[in-house]
Amino acid sequence: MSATWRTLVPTLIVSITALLVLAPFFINIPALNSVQSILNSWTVIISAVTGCALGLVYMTHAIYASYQRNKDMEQLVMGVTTYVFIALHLGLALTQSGGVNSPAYQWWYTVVYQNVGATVYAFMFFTLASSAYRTMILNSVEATSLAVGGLIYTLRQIPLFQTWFPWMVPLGEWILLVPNVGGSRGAVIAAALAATVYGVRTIWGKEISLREVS
Amino acid sequence: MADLLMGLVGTFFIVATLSVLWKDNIVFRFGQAAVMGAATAHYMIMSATSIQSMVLSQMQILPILGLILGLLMYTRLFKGIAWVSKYPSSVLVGVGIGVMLAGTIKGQILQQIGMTVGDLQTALYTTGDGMAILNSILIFIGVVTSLVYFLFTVEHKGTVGHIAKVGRVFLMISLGANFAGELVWYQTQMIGRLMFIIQELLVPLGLA
Amino acid sequence: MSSVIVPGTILSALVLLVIAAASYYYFEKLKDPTYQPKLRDIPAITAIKEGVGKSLEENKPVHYQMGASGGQLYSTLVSMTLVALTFLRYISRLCAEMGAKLIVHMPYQAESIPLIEGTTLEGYREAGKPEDFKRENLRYYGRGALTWTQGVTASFAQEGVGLNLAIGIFYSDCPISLEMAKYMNGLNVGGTGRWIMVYAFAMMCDYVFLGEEIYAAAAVVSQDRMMLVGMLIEEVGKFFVFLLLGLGLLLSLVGMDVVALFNM
Amino acid sequence: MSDRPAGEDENIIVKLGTLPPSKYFLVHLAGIILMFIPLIYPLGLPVQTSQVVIDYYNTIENLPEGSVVAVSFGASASLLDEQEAQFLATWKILFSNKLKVIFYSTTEDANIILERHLGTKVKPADYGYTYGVDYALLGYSPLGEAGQAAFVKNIRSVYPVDYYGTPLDNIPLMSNINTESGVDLIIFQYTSCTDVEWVIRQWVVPYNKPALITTLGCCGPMAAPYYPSQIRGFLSGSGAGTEIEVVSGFPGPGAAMSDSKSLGILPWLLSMLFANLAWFMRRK
Repeated sequence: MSATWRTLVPTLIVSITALLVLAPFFINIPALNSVQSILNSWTVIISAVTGCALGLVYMTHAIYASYQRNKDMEQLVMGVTTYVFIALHLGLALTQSGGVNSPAYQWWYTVVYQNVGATVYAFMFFTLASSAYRTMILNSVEATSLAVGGLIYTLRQIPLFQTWFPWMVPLGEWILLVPNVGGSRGAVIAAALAATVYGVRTIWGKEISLREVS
Repeated sequence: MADLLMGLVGTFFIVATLSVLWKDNIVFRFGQAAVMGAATAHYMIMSATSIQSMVLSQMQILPILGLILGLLMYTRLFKGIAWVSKYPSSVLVGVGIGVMLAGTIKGQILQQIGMTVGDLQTALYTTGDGMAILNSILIFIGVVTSLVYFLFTVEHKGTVGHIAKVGRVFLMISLGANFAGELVWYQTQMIGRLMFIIQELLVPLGLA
Repeated sequence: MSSVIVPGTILSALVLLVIAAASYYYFEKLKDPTYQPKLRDIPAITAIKEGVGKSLEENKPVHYQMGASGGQLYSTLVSMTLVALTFLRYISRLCAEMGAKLIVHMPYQAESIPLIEGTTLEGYREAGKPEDFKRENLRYYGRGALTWTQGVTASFAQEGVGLNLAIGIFYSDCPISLEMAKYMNGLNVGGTGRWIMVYAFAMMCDYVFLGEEIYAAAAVVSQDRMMLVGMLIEEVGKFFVFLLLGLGLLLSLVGMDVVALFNM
Repeated sequence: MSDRPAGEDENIIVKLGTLPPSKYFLVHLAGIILMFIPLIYPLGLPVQTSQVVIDYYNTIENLPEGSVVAVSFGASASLLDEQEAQFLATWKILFSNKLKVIFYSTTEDANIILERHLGTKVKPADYGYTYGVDYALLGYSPLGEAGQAAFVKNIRSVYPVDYYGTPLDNIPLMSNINTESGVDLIIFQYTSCTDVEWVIRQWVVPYNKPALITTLGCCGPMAAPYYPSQIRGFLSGSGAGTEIEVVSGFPGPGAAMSDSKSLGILPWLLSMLFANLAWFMRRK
């Protein structure tokens, strides 16, 4: 009984749901379209319900455990800071007229989230640059291909090099539109085949990654 | 004043984030804690708003069933009934598998093959340009050889090994192009942040 | 009839049929207990064990990440989430067996948390040490790739990195965490099926799974014959693609509209 | 890899080519300074344009006056630095060609950006545009690929009212438009590289609709396989943003970034040169 409810029923749910969502792609029956749209809307609702608090629970676990391991002032301040910012944003959304569209909420959201967001991407310029410094060495055919493809297409995008070496623009475009297309198409087809096999196996009820999840 | 404050606080968070380039430090940690709080709260608010508009404002049976499935996710937190959370998870995975199969086969397998041979055909019969023909032949070779690289049941030795090696070269050039696209994008982001500091902080302070 | 069947889906149905038929053939073949499918070597797999050993020697944790947005359950990328879960089960079993501390950096999709926790616990159970599982080692950083990146980076800096195993759905945010692990002298092993980001793994990882290799590697680490025959089924698909490419080439040379043909 | 640090007896080139991370920080610092200088003192370096950008421009230019263009706007606030030049130049070209424009936002941030920019940087009124007659803002709806599929078949199913809450039937521009057939060109502005497949699958393959895309620099390689047969032209990254400003003759933020980009990359390129020289020297 237990195995039925814990294993068989969830496996059946996956298979049936997948077939119901897949079927309208091949067969034009209005009822199937309606079922598909209900299932689609459920996914949005389920993820919204979990988004309300489940993440917060796990975050709290980690913060609390971290403080327990290392009971110093800095840990405490950092933990409290997170909750202060949660309270600040929740408070603004609930009390200000317009909620998340209110100027006060937008101000904080822009200052904190947008700035840090953009800076994290900016930060990546440095991480990629240092990584390329370590790895883009012309010491093998593969590494040379990577370095040549990377350098030419980088220079193609930099105005100074477009001026100094005008041929860099068509060469960069060629890299993008010929060898890149050849390689990436092969990779995309291969990954798509793998995904399809995973899909078929899951519908068949044979997928191991979902089996017996405690 | 509000603009200057935005410039000051914004610059603080930019510097806090970048400071880890030097080493892990308390300013970076503070910035991280603040952003984690802001992002978690925003997620919670947007999720609650979705529930309000999709379920609570209508109070119809089907959305309510969705809500119940969502609540079952929380059984994960209770030892004895944690397995119940497999039910809503199964609905999500099932929908995902259906959506994936529907989109993948045509868009990422068949049309890619169609374009590979179609470009060659166009080059041969419509354009007739030698360079275009050579390019489309190169693309064809790239697709075939890179697919050979992804064969897992055949050892990469002898002829297969040579073909796979050519495929790997195509794949590496493609990775190089991807790297370059990202590198210049990230550089633009850095320039954008410098522009923010100039416009929102240095200009109001009369320093630029 | 034509109104019931959606136009432009016949060839897709054929591909699906070929994969389904190959699946049936190999699933039947698995009924023979002596049948053992074989795949070519993937060096990055052995590196995972080596990385756990290194973590133990250095007394640093093993980090597992499936991408900031790696918990996609109802998108076209769900197969990569499943691959990441297979690796999660493997690495948690390995860590439990060898006694290493495992930190799992969970993606921001909260709906994937139950599956992640269940899979991790399953790994510990398979190793016979469910009591070693600690929920506090499942880290959640709120919505968005950026907070996730910061959270992972901070964890690397503060707790150290022995092995950083990164498998799943990765977007443009992943170079930071990979580079930070490298900076902290961690062993980087990883890969993603998203081709656009594979370059970051190729450049920053000590051992990389190139694109589709993550699927093959998942089959190997699972030690499950069902997963291994999955790769054989995939190979059938690849040979079918070669056939279509050859056929398409022939038909294009005789002047048929091949683009329309492949949209059939 | 030349990650073994240089010994005392090794020459300066090897030392510069094998800097440890703690010292490589100086290369980053030099990059930041060189990026900063042209923002204060612009150099005005010329910019070359590529065919893919010219094709993008010509596709819009060749539309007859009064044609309807749908703009699927999926921008992200934190990625705006990369795409702002593309957005602004595209909208200016659309408005100056007297085309009817339907904007619909597909991400949470997009609508905030759209409203802010149309209110400050590219004001439709400056081109003689009237809201509801010449252009419309449909607001935000979390459209994934399924949502795009719904949009092409029934716009009102995903956007029953516009951004200001007016039913679409009461908006003159929208009164006779409810499917893709009312749209002459789709411009797809997005940030997630694989989204290019959405416009291909939902607009181009089934309806053969002319399509243009604008995206991040890193997404160019993913968009390239679809050009020119399925996508008529595309802008990837701020570089293409600068190019479209040059092609169209509408200056914008791309020009300011251009010089900064040229100088800021130099320290990294030099370090790459030294890294390779160091490797070859050590091999000898």
